Amino acid sequence: MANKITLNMITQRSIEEGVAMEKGKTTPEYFEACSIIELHDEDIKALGLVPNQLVRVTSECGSVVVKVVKGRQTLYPGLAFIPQGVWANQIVPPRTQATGEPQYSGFPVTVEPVASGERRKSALELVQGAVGMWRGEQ
Amino acid sequence: MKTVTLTMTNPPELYLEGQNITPDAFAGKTAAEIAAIDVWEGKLKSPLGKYFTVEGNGGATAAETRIILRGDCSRLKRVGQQMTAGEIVIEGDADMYIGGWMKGGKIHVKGNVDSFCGLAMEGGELIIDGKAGHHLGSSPRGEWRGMQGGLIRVAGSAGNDTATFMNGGTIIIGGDADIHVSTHAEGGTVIIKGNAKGRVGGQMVKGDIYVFGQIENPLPGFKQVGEVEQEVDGVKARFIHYIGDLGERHPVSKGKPVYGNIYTRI
Amino acid sequence: MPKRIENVGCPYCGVCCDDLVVTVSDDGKKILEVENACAIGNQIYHHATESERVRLPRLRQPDGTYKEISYDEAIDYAARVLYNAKKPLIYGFGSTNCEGMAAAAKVGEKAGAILDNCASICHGSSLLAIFDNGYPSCTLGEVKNRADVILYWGANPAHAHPRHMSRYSIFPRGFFTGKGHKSRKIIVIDPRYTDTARVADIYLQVKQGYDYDLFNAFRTVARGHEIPEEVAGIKREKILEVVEIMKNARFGTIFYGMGLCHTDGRNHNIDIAISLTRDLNDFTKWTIMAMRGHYNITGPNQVWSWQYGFPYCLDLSKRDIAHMNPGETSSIDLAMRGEIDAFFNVATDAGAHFPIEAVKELRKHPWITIDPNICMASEISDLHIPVGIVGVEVPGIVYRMDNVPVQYRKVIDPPEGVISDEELFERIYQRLCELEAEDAAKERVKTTAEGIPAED
Amino acid sequence: MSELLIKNGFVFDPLQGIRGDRMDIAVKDGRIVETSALQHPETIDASGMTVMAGGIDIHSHVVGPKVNVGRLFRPEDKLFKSPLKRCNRMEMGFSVPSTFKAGYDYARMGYVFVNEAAMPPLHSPHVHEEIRDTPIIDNAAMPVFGNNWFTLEYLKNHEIENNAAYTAWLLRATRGFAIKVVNPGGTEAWGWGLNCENVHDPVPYFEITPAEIIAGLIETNEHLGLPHSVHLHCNNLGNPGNYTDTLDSLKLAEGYTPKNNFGREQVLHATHLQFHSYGGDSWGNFESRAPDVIDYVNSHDNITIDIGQVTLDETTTMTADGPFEHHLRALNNLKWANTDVELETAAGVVPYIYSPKVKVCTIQWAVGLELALLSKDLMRTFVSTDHPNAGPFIRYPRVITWLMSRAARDATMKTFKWLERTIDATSIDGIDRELDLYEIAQMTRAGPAKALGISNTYGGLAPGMDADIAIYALNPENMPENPEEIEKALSRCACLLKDGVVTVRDGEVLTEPPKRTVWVDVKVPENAQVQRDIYEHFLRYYSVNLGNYSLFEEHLFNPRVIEVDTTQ
Repeated sequence: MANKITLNMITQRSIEEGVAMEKGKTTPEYFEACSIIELHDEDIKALGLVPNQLVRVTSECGSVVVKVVKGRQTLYPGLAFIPQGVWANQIVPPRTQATGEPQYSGFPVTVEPVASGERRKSALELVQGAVGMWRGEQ
Repeated sequence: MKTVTLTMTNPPELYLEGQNITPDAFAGKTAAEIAAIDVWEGKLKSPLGKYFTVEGNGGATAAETRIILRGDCSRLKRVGQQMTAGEIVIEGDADMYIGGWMKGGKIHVKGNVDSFCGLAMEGGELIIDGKAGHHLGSSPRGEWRGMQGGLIRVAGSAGNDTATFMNGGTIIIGGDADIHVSTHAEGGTVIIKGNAKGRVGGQMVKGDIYVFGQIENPLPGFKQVGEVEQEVDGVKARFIHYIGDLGERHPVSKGKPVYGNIYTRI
Repeated sequence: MPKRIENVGCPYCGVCCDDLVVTVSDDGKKILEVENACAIGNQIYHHATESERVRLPRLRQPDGTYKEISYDEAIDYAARVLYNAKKPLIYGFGSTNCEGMAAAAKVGEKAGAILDNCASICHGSSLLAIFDNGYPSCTLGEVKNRADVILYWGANPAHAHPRHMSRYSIFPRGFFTGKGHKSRKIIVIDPRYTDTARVADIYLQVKQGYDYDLFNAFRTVARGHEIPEEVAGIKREKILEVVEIMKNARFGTIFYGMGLCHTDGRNHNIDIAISLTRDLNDFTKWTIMAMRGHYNITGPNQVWSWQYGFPYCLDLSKRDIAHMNPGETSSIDLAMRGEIDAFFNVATDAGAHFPIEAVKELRKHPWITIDPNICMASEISDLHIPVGIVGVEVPGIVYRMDNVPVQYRKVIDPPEGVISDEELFERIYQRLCELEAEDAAKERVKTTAEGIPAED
Repeated sequence: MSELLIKNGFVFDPLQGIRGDRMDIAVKDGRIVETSALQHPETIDASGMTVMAGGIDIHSHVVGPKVNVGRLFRPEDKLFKSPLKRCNRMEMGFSVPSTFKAGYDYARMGYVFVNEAAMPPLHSPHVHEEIRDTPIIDNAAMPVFGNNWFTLEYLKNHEIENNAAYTAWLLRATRGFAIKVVNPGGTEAWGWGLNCENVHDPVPYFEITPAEIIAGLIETNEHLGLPHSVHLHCNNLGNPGNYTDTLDSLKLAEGYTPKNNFGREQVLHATHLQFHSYGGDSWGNFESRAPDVIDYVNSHDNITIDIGQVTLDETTTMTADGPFEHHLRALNNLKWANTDVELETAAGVVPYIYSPKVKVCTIQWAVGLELALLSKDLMRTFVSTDHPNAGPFIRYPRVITWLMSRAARDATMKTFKWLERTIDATSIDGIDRELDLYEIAQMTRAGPAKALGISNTYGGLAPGMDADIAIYALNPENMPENPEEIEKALSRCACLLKDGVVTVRDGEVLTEPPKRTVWVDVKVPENAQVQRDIYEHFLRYYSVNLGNYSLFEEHLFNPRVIEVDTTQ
């Protein structure tokens, strides 16, 4: 059991994200669809986690708290997935390698269980918080 | 040779486009005339003198004109674009397109440069003491006639997409190269003194690549054919010789197919 | 009597289903039922009339709250931001019609702006590859009528394009494919065993980030050369088997997605896929197609290509000549390098879909959002201007993922007073002209750059 | 009430047989009128200048999906090649200009009407969107029929009436102008990566030959009495030895006579004939067979042609001849775009460099000029570059200069690397003919207008016609010694009136009068079978619903309808 592992992260669309996004990015559906990380069983085990626990995922440019779920669309060990959306974009490296496209897929992250008391933040809190506009739940 | 010294005293808020900062544009002009030459910051066109102090007059011709750039030029693009002769020295960092479409003369950057430098170069020399960004000596978007000639020498490392669609000339990278070297190349030589990450010579038709270090992840389309001893950039060494990209078309010359070559140092 | 409207085009994904049937309430104000749409498309229609819509532009106040203002005030504000910026960026357009895009281009040209669309962070890689290597493609009906081998590579239509497989690729019975699914071989290549992979005859689990190497192996094998025992996590025998199937197809199509566009090498993954498609045409018929995301993200690529010759990342700041170079004139690079000083988010949500670092950089400057919905971008803007929803409240032409134009209808009126993207941009354009004239009258005409001379 | 009098110009109007007479042309409210009808006209002094009707381009690829592929995938066609903005909108591109540049450039050359050479029916909304954004010039667009499944099925069974009903339906659905045929059968075969290499090579599955398609469409066209004839791009384009296939195609028109109310006298327009007039059996012994082909045309007056002149530029080839573009890709290894369109057609796009250093290219150059210079009827022989295939349309003034001046031809030939071989493989060096301005007016106005069936409105200067008038700074009594001066004068007209509005002055665009979309609306008897076939095909094979296929009225820009009623 490790308290931190390094994985290769990809972020792509999921249908749950698609449906929820059209409903609205401030809805609970969007929150549940996107604030998750899918991992392979072996990696969940390596971290000593059980599904639905929260983890902190950290990349070269940021960090986010998300909930662990077992890979719905099967991953191989070492590969991790966060659905496209606000949570994924907290850690997507903006480097484009002079193509215009950020590194949405294929970047190293570390995954570790959260410290006690840490929670998943809402989409609005993350985005408004990042630009200094978060005024707390209204 | 006459020297014009530009010192960045009033740096732009955004970025400055200096395609007119060339010996060709400065030749035959006085310092005052040079200060009146156009540069662009976004949609604002201004005289060069708004950002730089200008000392010295241009020579009679481009070949007799040397330009020295001082101050923080890290937000200055397109210096030496399409220059045909003369010399430019940038005493620190510079931004994109340095030496783009260069035909002759010499540019010496004492610091680092960003992407697209030496783009579509036809001749002359581009010397960079620091490191280079992506698309070094590469071709402009959509253009299949990439670098035609000249020499690019970078002391440090280079980003990805070095020498895409290269047709001629030489690029020497003192450090490491990121992925994609000489993609689609149909000629020219790239020498990497450090390591190359991968995708070296992908879709390559013709041309030579020398890697002194390791290719971390070689492509399946290259086949080892033997060992050779060669002198490369003044260094005599033995190399393993690969040909490829075997997945790509290759012209036939005198009844034999011509391949791209990768040499890795033993 | 509720009204049934047929042949309605769906404003969700690049599949552009145009067979929706929408039932609208007697008063034409409420959408009662949507037939034929996928789960996501369904949601769009219901959301339009069920949710609380923004009906007036909202301007950020010093205390951080929004205050409603009139369209005239909002248009003046937007025009002034454009007018005063040295290099404004107008980005988005994934979810609007071509008429709106053409009007926005007029504004961009007048304002000396950068004009970019969502392809910049999506299929921009495809466009770069098309610049370098072309695009041997076809319309989706060709696939339906002829294709006997379908290859999905780095694409997951089961999630991103829910009706793609049933309308065009795997399941439909076409003219020469009367047996539907039975007449086709399905290959899926993806690092994940996706819901799409579950319907495949052959699934190759490529090692993430090694697609280029695998394509290279395919091409090498197709030309009769040896390859190593294993490439990109796939055994040689498997590669040989797939190449054999591809060479023996009557008509094949490679559909590829973000798995190629968003990873290391970006455009080169697609570039080499195009090379493979070229190669295969020496044996039989093969085509390739990008799985474009939004229903009209192909639109701005088309409109701006005929207007300027460039599909995205247009630098119009010289006003008399356009320049394009993704990596420099692309939204994320502009943001991260600090190259722009105003941001317009149009018909998309950069707040949610840009990496947060880019959002932070952009937010240092005025940020205006033009979108029907409350989204992350609207919630961090200085100004949010609501517009009608294209395909629901506003008709117009959209371009499907295969570049086929589809004529969209409106099924209900927009909320009272809410205007279309096209009208909004036309009015911003008019206001820009007025501002220019006012300054000209004061003899303070801004200098226009001379650009780069023509070389005939 | 606007009145204009163009005074003292040398007027050339082949439709009226006016050969450079010094006369005045009167304009009132957008129409040409008798000079006596004017009260207080503004005058334009055209003394010492040439006055012609606005130019008519019978075949040019300027709007639509494949043109836009050409724009999109060639950023290098814009790099350092686009002019600075002079007009209302930016002008971008060289070989494939932006819509704005195309409109302005045609206007600057004194052209007012351009017939888009190929419209894939499924993409007609795209074509019409681009037409909207092409300023000044009037546009028509020809939907392609030669590989359309409906057409193939009807003609296989020789159901001319059904084919006519379908043709009428498709013209209306796409707001199209005429029947275009590109590589009949071959483009359908390309759906399987195959081709039809001659007119007797049957189409896979459909079991109909290109010859049957061509003849059936001619019959259909005359059955309907459309303004224009069948507009044919022959099979086997661009290959050595193809002139026999071309002659086989042209012979299919024998026995057909034109039936229409539009003054059209041909039943077949063979387009870009230069690409179809080659001898030899390899690139090694490639040679001109232009004399054989034009001899045939000269002796058969139910055929018109345009030349498709090679201009020796770097350009972008684009055609619905999908297999040809695939073939070209293998010759030059450049980027290749292909778009097969379900049930209808295909298209390919490949950049190409016509270099004076390449023997094949210089022979091609000669072939086009031979066709024009050996033609005995310039009312049936038209200027084109098959823009942008053989070169961009902005080279028309250069093409005309070559036609008007042996010295200009010689100057160009001096730049050829393989001059001797070019002379050996062609008859160009033996031709001294120099065309005059009347003949040029035939080839660029009167002839194409007549062949398109629009010569009651366009292409002439008779009272009642649209006041589309081009004035060039060329004095026919004192033509410039230096041929480059001719090219200059034709590139930038001294004045263009479009619908009576002074649109261009001294080569500069002053204003953008509203342009039109010209289309042909054919009334045919109800045809239940065709209606049912259309319904079935859409239900089963198309990927777009029938209800969304026909162009919505709101996407048709400023229409001018030509009505044909076959039910009378």
